[in-house]
Amino acid sequence: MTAQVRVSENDFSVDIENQRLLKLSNGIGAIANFVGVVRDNATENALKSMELEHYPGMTERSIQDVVQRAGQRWSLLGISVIHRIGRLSPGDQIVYVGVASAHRQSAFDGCGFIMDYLKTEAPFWKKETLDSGESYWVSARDDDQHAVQKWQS
Amino acid sequence: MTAQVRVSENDFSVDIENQRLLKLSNGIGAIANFVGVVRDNATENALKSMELEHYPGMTERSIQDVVQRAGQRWSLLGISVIHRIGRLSPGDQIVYVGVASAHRQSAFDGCGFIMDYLKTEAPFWKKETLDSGESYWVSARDDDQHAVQKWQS
Amino acid sequence: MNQSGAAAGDSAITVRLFASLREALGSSQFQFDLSAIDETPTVAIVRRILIATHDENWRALESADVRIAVNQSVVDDSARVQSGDELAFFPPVTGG
Amino acid sequence: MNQSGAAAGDSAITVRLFASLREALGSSQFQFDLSAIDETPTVAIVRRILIATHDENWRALESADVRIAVNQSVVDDSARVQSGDELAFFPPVTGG
Repeated sequence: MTAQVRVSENDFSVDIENQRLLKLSNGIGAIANFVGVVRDNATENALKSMELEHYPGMTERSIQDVVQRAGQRWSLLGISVIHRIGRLSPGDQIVYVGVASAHRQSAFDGCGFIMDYLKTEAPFWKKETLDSGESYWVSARDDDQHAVQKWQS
Repeated sequence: MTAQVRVSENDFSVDIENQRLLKLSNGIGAIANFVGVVRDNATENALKSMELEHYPGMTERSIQDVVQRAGQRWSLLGISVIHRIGRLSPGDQIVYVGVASAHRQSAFDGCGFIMDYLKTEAPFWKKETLDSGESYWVSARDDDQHAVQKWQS
Repeated sequence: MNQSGAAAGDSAITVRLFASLREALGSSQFQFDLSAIDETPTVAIVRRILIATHDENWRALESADVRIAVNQSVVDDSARVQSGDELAFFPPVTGG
Repeated sequence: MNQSGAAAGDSAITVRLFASLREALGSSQFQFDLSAIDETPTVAIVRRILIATHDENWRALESADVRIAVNQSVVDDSARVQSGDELAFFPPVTGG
């Protein structure tokens, strides 16, 4: 199974990445995608921007590790992950996951697995700045720790 | 929750449809997509084309019904489904599902639910033609009947 | 059965066939007159008459695989139809 | 500890800090000399020395939340480091 991992300041096109996935293998009938987007969390004070810090080298390595585990667990025909870094605005795309397979269930499973582990293992950190000028590091969610448990049974 | 359903001979762009989804609501942080693709099933004789027949009116109605059930079951912020009809070639996109939510799990669940029920309820039929000229109606898969059971527990 | 113009218009249903059934029976859509029978027959009765009044190929309508919709909602063959209804027979769906 | 040039070059590890820890400790990367201590200390020992030799803020390294990586693989504080290794401390990750 061919996998591609990219960490970049640049935005991505789901169409272009999916077309790349389709060229990786014959027999692809299903692509499951996840696209993460900068959400305006603030209730009273709007989000102005988000800064994504990462650990160069370790990010790529840890995503590759998750991707390879997904490829061993399900019968997949191609995987692509793109994660952005740097300054982003509300509505901007943050992360792309594309998982190609012959049939949909393994594509869905692989895509969910990759996102759940990426969220808990890949060394990225988000810092949000509000319109007021206040900024803070985003806290890790307990939900994300629980999410990986469903893959461990 | 706003939902859009389209049955069309025309191809679609995942990027454009996802951007439309993002405009439907504030607070979107996750989009789960499914893209179905014309797969070359044949082992000895390559697939030349696929013809998608449907039951006009009932297709839109049955997809809307599935989409509304997903919207009642999970906290979703937008759903869009496009299904193509007519003549398609190997590698062509067949179906787009986009489910937007604040967080990823409900988006993944909604997207999987919609595909599983669309596969068993929406009145589409595929006829494949091989390079040899032989053509046949695609058989329904038992797997698709079983897939919906996981949503019934 | 009275399939003549005026009577059929007054008390007819539209029967639709799709995909492999459409090809096997050589028809995609026709009117079926209810005036000579029960005014609200079950789908099972309509199906029996269709098979009895057509050639052997139409026994395909009896297959356990055949799905039924009345006015574009899936039903079983105990559902009743009345004048103006749209009754469809089709094989298991294979979209997506 | 001997943090002088030549010795540090011979038997030093690189310590890296990220995100809120980087900001709290006011440093993103520095060399830490192993020549005055055990040649392959555990991360727990290195951490204890870092806290002892810096200001109060560095107690943040003791938080149960702090994650540790040696040579870009996650480990716990019983892992040992040796000359040339890269030791990183960071808060729980929040990507995706």
